Amino acid sequence: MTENIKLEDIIKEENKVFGKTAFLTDNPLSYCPGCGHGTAHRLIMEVIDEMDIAEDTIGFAPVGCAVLAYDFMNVDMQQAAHGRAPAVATGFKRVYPNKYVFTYQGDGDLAAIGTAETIHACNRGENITIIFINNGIYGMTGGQMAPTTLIGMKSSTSPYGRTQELAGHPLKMTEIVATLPGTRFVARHAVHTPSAVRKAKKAIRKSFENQKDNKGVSFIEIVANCNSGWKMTPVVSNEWMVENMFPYYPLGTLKDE
Amino acid sequence: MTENIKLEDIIKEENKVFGKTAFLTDNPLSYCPGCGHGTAHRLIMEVIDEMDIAEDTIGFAPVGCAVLAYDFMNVDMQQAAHGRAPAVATGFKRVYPNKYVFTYQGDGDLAAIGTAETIHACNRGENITIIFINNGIYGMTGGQMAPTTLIGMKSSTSPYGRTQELAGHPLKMTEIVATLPGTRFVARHAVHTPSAVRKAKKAIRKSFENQKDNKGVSFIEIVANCNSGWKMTPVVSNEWMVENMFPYYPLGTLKDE
Amino acid sequence: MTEEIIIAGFGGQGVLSMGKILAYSGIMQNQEVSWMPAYGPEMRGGTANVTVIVSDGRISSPILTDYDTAIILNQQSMDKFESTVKPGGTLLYDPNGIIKHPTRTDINIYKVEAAKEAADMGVPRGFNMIVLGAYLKIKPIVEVANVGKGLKKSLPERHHHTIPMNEKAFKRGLEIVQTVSALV
Amino acid sequence: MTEEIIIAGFGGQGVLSMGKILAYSGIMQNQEVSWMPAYGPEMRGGTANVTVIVSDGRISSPILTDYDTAIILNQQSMDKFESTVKPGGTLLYDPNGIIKHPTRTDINIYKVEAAKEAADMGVPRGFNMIVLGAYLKIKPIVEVANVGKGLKKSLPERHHHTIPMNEKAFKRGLEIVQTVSALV
Amino acid sequence: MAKVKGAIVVDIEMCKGCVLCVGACPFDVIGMSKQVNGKGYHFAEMVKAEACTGCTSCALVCPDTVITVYRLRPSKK
Amino acid sequence: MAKVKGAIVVDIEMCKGCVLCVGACPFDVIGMSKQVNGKGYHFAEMVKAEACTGCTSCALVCPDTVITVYRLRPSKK
Amino acid sequence: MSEIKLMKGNEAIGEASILCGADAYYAYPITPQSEIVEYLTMEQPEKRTGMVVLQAESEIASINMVYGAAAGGKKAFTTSSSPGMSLMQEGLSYLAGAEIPCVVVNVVRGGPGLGTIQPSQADYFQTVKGGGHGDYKLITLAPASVQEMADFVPLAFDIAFKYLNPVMILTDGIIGQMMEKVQFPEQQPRLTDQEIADKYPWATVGRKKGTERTIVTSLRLKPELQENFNLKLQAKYREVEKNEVRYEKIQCEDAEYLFVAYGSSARICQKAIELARAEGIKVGLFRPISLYPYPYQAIDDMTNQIKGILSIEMSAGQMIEDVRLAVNGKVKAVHYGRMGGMIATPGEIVEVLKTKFIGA
Amino acid sequence: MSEIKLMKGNEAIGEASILCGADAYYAYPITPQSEIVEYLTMEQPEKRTGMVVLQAESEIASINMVYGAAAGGKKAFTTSSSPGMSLMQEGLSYLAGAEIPCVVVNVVRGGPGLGTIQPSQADYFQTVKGGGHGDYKLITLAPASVQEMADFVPLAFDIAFKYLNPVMILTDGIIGQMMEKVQFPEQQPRLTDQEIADKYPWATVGRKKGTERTIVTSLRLKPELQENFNLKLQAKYREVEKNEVRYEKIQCEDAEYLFVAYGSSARICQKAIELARAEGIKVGLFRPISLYPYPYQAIDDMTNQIKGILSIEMSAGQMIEDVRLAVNGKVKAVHYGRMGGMIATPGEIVEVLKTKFIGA
Ligand SMILES: Cc1ncc(C[n+]2csc(CCOP(=O)(O)OP(=O)(O)O)c2C)c(N)n1
Ligand SMILES: Cc1ncc(C[n+]2csc(CCOP(=O)(O)OP(=O)(O)O)c2C)c(N)n1
Ligand code: SF4
Ligand code: SF4
Ligand code: SF4
Ligand code: SF4
Ligand code: SF4
Ligand code: SF4
Ligand SMILES: [Mg+2]
Ligand SMILES: [Mg+2]
Repeated sequence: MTENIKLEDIIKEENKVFGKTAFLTDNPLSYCPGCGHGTAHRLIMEVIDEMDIAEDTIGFAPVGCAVLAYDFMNVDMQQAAHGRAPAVATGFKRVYPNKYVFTYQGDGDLAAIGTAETIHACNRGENITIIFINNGIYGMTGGQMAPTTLIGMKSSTSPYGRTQELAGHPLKMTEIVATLPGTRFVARHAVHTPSAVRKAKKAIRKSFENQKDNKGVSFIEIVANCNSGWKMTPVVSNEWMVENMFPYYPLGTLKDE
Repeated sequence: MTENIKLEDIIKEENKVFGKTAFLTDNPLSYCPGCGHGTAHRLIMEVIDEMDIAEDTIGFAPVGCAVLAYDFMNVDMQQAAHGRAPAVATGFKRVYPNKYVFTYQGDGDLAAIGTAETIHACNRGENITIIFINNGIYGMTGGQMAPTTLIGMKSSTSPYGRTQELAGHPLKMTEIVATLPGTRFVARHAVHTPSAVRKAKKAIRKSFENQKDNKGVSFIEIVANCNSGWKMTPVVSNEWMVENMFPYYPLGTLKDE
Repeated sequence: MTEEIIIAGFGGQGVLSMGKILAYSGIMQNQEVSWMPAYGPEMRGGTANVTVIVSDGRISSPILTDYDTAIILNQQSMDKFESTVKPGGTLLYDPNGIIKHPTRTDINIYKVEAAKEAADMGVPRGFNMIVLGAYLKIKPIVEVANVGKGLKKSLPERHHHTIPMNEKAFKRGLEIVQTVSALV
Repeated sequence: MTEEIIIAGFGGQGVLSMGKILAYSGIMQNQEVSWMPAYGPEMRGGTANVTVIVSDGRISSPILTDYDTAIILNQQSMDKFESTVKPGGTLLYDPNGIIKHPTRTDINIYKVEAAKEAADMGVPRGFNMIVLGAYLKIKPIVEVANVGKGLKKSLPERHHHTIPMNEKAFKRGLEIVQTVSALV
Repeated sequence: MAKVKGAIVVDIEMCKGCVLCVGACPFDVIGMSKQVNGKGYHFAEMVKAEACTGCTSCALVCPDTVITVYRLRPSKK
Repeated sequence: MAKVKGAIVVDIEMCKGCVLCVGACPFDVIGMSKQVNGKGYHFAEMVKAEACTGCTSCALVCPDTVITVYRLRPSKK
Repeated sequence: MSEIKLMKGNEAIGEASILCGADAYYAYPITPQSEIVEYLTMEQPEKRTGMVVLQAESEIASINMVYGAAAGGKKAFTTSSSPGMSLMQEGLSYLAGAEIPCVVVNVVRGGPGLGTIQPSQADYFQTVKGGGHGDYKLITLAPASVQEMADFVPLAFDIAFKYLNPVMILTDGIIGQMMEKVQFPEQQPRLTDQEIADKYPWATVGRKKGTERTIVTSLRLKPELQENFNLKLQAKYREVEKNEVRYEKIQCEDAEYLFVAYGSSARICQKAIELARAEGIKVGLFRPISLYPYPYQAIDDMTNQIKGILSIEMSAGQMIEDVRLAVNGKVKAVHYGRMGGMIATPGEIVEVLKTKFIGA
Repeated sequence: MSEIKLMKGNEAIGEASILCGADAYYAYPITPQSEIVEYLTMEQPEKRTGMVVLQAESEIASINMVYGAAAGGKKAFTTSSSPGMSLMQEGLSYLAGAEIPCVVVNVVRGGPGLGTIQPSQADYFQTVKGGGHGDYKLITLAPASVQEMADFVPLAFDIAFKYLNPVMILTDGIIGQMMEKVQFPEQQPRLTDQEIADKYPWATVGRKKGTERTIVTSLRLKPELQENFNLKLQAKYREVEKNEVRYEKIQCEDAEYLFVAYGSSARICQKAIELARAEGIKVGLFRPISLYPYPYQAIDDMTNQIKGILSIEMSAGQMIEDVRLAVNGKVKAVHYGRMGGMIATPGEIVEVLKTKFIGA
């Protein structure tokens, strides 16, 4: 049955079923090999592309490994102070209610220093999308413990493993914001398998659709590996993530109103 | 049946069934007539008195009408920056694990600027008592809207009533911290009636007992009037509180582990 | 002409708004004015005072340590401000609640039973206008007509219905002020 | 004696720890030392370099713009640092991955096939010790015995089992360094 | 058993006249004085002293802790 | 219906050799090259090109978006 | 010009912001500036001009909300008082580092720490030297009357947008709480989104097809880039120093002595001049209006004429350093100040002048 | 003294803190100071001495945790880098206002804003003039070697407890990241709770029966009280200025020109002196070690001897103002600096010296 089709016959523009969206720039991503940030970036940009809203979309990325997101996302962007993206985005969205606004925040950023700004933006019901990349660690600064670091997990500031006695339990910001009336769509996803990627993208799409409908905060956590911080290969880190992160941070939709 | 007992016969030291605890100083309270802060102060001091732990108790009060708590509470106290009492108390308790520590915070303090410090102290499970006086307003600064101000409620910065569109729904910090594993006892009380006062006191007592047992955070919200800020008489303000605050902030124990 | 006045009493007596009406009245006749309250958390239920300056020229400091006139509405304020009246200056007070009456002999002293009068007239909120009337009787630094205009300006629209009451009280003040001891 | 050295290569080649061992070796013979890395987020997987100074006297600036010796371990570093060797100074490099070989004629140039040798010896982690051996062969600024001591000091206890391997690699470096072009 | 008799003493100068004790008393013992104290507040006073049981309800709600409560449990006759 | 045929093109210089695509491919099409690119990474390449269905799984998980996928649905014969 | 109003300085700031077409105000309550938030919620500017007023959850949120709106080209501002201003220092450094124009008002109270709510001028150093980290400057205006409180709001926005830098209005509880006559200009329209997009290429308003995206950032990881940026910033500050020096001289023509004072202290000094001149002492007032850029040259220019300078501040002596830098040893410059909410009286000031310069 | 170690400056701070008997360290990660947190978690000081190490949720939490522990009489400290330090300004003002002794380390990076992680000295103004609000001072030490990083930790604690004031160690990424030889003193025991209670009456350790309660506060609502407190603070600062001035003079005996530089810039200047003297230029180095109190007098004392001062900083020119205030016009004082993580080379510095003073 095997037909002898040559590669050249397949690799033709008209046969292209997947290529890079024009809303990712040509700059090579600054992330470590296998880091989840890259895929998360792509999904947001694909959604913006597909919804054709790039002209009206502004992104807000605070510090963290994704501080240079503006080098890769081909839309207008503001770099925000550590933890303050929800406030910065609020300030913007209130004067530009018809623009699409998303923040892109790490767990150190959103769940530590930015706790107040996150909760209050969610509580006010700002009509924005919050993308929350939870890799359980401070990636950019060299793998320090984050509020999200799992019990027993080693990091450069919990070299013998996080203990509940010293640092408490890992904080589930997503569960918290889901309790607030200001959030309308709250979900936790991952980007480690093709099907996870598809689901994550759907959620991101929904979050932008929600903005159109003035629905308040859409909050999407993406559990991702920080293989450098975890000191594992990308493949192993994803396995570790499935085994250890997902039980504590279960994937799924927490709220959809 | 009425015996002719003279007042002088009754008013004797040996017949005293209620008097001011020695752990309230003689300074007249700086609060407005009828303000809930006074009763809350007393209950804490009575518990400390009854448990005989004054020598080992340190209080932490940030700004708010109770910024002068140290003028009234006859124990060692630290005045903390706005919103930061949970961090200040953490810093202290970690180096004095055997002392009793309580913070005394208003809703503007705990639920606005201090959101991050509150959530993280609760999440780490600091072995402390947090007393949270929720009067739905910034009392000290002249009655501005707080995150806890009810929808429709007027304040000096919501002169036409708080709207959900502008400011979101009132934030229930107590419900949030109850979801964190670091809190062991979370309750909401009031001090407007004798029976409410008794219950509130029991909860406060329990919170200090918990510290003895190294049980993590005990968090007690006390819904109170700010009659000045609400622009009502004390009596009316308590009625208004029962009718309007309690339905949204229901009294009771949220968590006791 | 420059008149430097301190008005001092309890919070709730209308001290601040009396100062404001006076200042607005000055504006109505093209004078320079300043109004500087003491502020603080003690304001609530505590004391209140305001420094008002009305002048034909540019006003320098809005804060003063001595005054042409002190209008004193409770004992605490008497204790604090009697001594701050410039020699030859004026002290006007409401004797209600005053235990230690002023004793200075180098100033002009007047009194106005404003609290009592306000109660008698059944307009407790007219208290401060009675005092203002008394003051302007002694020191007509602004014309009566301009007080009416000033009053209207200083009140928000929704309170304009109180104007007649206030004007009545003001007129009463003009009438009932009494000299306690005037220099020459 | 003052020797100012830059060691430059990829992150992961052991550039920083090589500098540390060298500095510790200096300490073992009572010299002053400084070790100053270039730091930054690009460190991760990117380039790494460290300035090491070993001196008999007080060390002034730990940061330099030209060096007595440059030890160069990849092309990027060659591009950046060849020109920074002082005239009469020394450049030591591993030719592995080098496309543009050094061309200066006013300096002494040596090479050491450390990457290849480490692979051949089956001790990829011994790479940097081979380079260090090569360097100290050319410039014996610290005694071999002190390198052993320095190595031990610079390694945390739990890595002491690697000392024999490292010493073997170091000795190999002493042997295999080659002169490319030496002045006089 | 004889009826329990009580009495309260209000620290008049410290009372702020908030009236909360009045509502808290189950036996309408307390009223506000016509007079004012040094701070200008109408203070609380017993207006039906004979009804006081010394139950402490008033004292429990007094924000300024200015009420002291006494209770006499007459010995059984 | 004829089998769907696919192919991928890896932007070799941009590939970081993370190996995630290898595991994502349901048909074991991808392997890592012995060679390294300019950045020193072993890059991904098709090692069983004939098995590729153009399902895009590999591209979906590639964090650097360096895989382009093509699919040919041969016309029914 | 509108009719004459009697208003508090704080209220005048609120009204002036609406009238000058400000787009957004984000702030957090603190005494003695809360009247600004209160005025702006009471006035419902959202109905008058569409201006947004939002009470933030903290001062940190306020300043970062300002960042977001202002980086979108909108006229945004915030206000606070000393402790709140300390919390904004990171945000201010970011605003300067990202070259975002905005206005910030500090109604100073006595410090350090929680201190007192009474007026003070002890945040001078924080404002004009370094509050936040790094080499940046806040262009700083110090109003001395309610009218200037009103006037400096549009002025501050103009300067901010001209130089793409945050502008501070540094005032205190006296000017904030006092009422004086004030007149406002006509209502200025707010810019439309389209006007902003056309006028401000640096603003993030959405990337139009076929154009480059706009990035607002203060990050320059490579030191070469960071230094280039710093040099650009410094060049801008030299421009500011050339163009934006503002001051007022009062009774300086014949002055043999000089008070240097800004804001409310300058008002008190005017009274002190009255007293001193009544005694025959020829003293004038030099009032810096812009605190950064500081009028160094203008003060230096007076050194020939005068015998001494008395710098009056409600602080332990902060601006005096700039006065000394201005005169560079040419005349004696002495500080006199009260602290913690206490205010020097005019008489007291004259006494000090006499002891320090004349009596001795 | 222990054996000689080779350590990073950041690590030396960590080790020194354990050895000097510090009780608590609260901090938040930021480059280029994260090694301190990392060293202290790796070293498990809780096992060595019982010292507490806790990573806080933010810099604001860190400094306030320090407040809590230090107000209990414990030796507490925190560390950060520029943006984090800006966030601590309110806390620092509170600490000074409540007279709480503690140590704070700023490993400065390039700003403003997020800037760069490369070394800088552009937080000088923030540190020694006013970062936070109100009239207060941070006693500031500027180490120029890893040994000084180690030595200044116990010194800073001693000074802090002597004056009941926060003490800042102002350093930068160069000193923080470099390794040098360092020797540590013997382990000092931590004070027991009882010793603290006996030694520090101001500490909140629980009110003993029959004694007055202890209150730690920076609030003084009444302006009279606040001013009295301010006067007391200022008197304390005059004491500090008398006792705690520290500096080093290098090759100054015959110097005709003077470099003034602190910290890592002073190291680079030493190299520049080597170069300059090789060319016959007699230049020396004046290195302020205490930045507050600044060695004004010691610099002034040199004005007879020298022809000019070149102040070298990794900034746009901040310390130069203090140099000018010191010399008060007596000699020309010129700033030269690089910014944003760029570092002046010794050769470059000599060139500037020649152009500004000798060539011309
Ligand atoms: C005020 C402030 N504090 C600290 C830092 C240092 N810092 C930069 S990124 C970061 C956290 C990064 O962690 P996360 O948000 O989880 O992002 P990730 O790198 O893991 O994606 C920190 C602490 C900073 N830039 N600013
Ligand atoms: C950093 C800072 N911001 C603002 C303030 C002003 N302030 C003092 S108390 C307070 C809030 C008081 O409200 P709450 O905490 O609810 O206490 P309450 O007075 O209602 O009991 C505010 C905003 C301050 N002191 N510090
Ligand atoms: S450090 Fe972690 S989060 Fe950052 S790029 Fe690398 S893998 Fe990703
Ligand atoms: S303002 Fe409100 S909270 Fe404050 S004392 Fe008065 S009633 Fe109590
Ligand atoms: S003790 Fe009980 S009965 Fe007596 S006055 Fe108080 S509330 Fe009433
Ligand atoms: S409750 Fe207390 S303060 Fe209030 S009226 Fe009664 S006695 Fe007075
Ligand atoms: S497109 Fe599908 S079949 Fe082809 S290589 Fe990728 S994952 Fe494998
Ligand atoms: S997933 Fe992408 S980057 Fe990773 S190996 Fe495959 S092609 Fe290369
Ligand atoms: Mg992370
Ligand atoms: Mg409140």
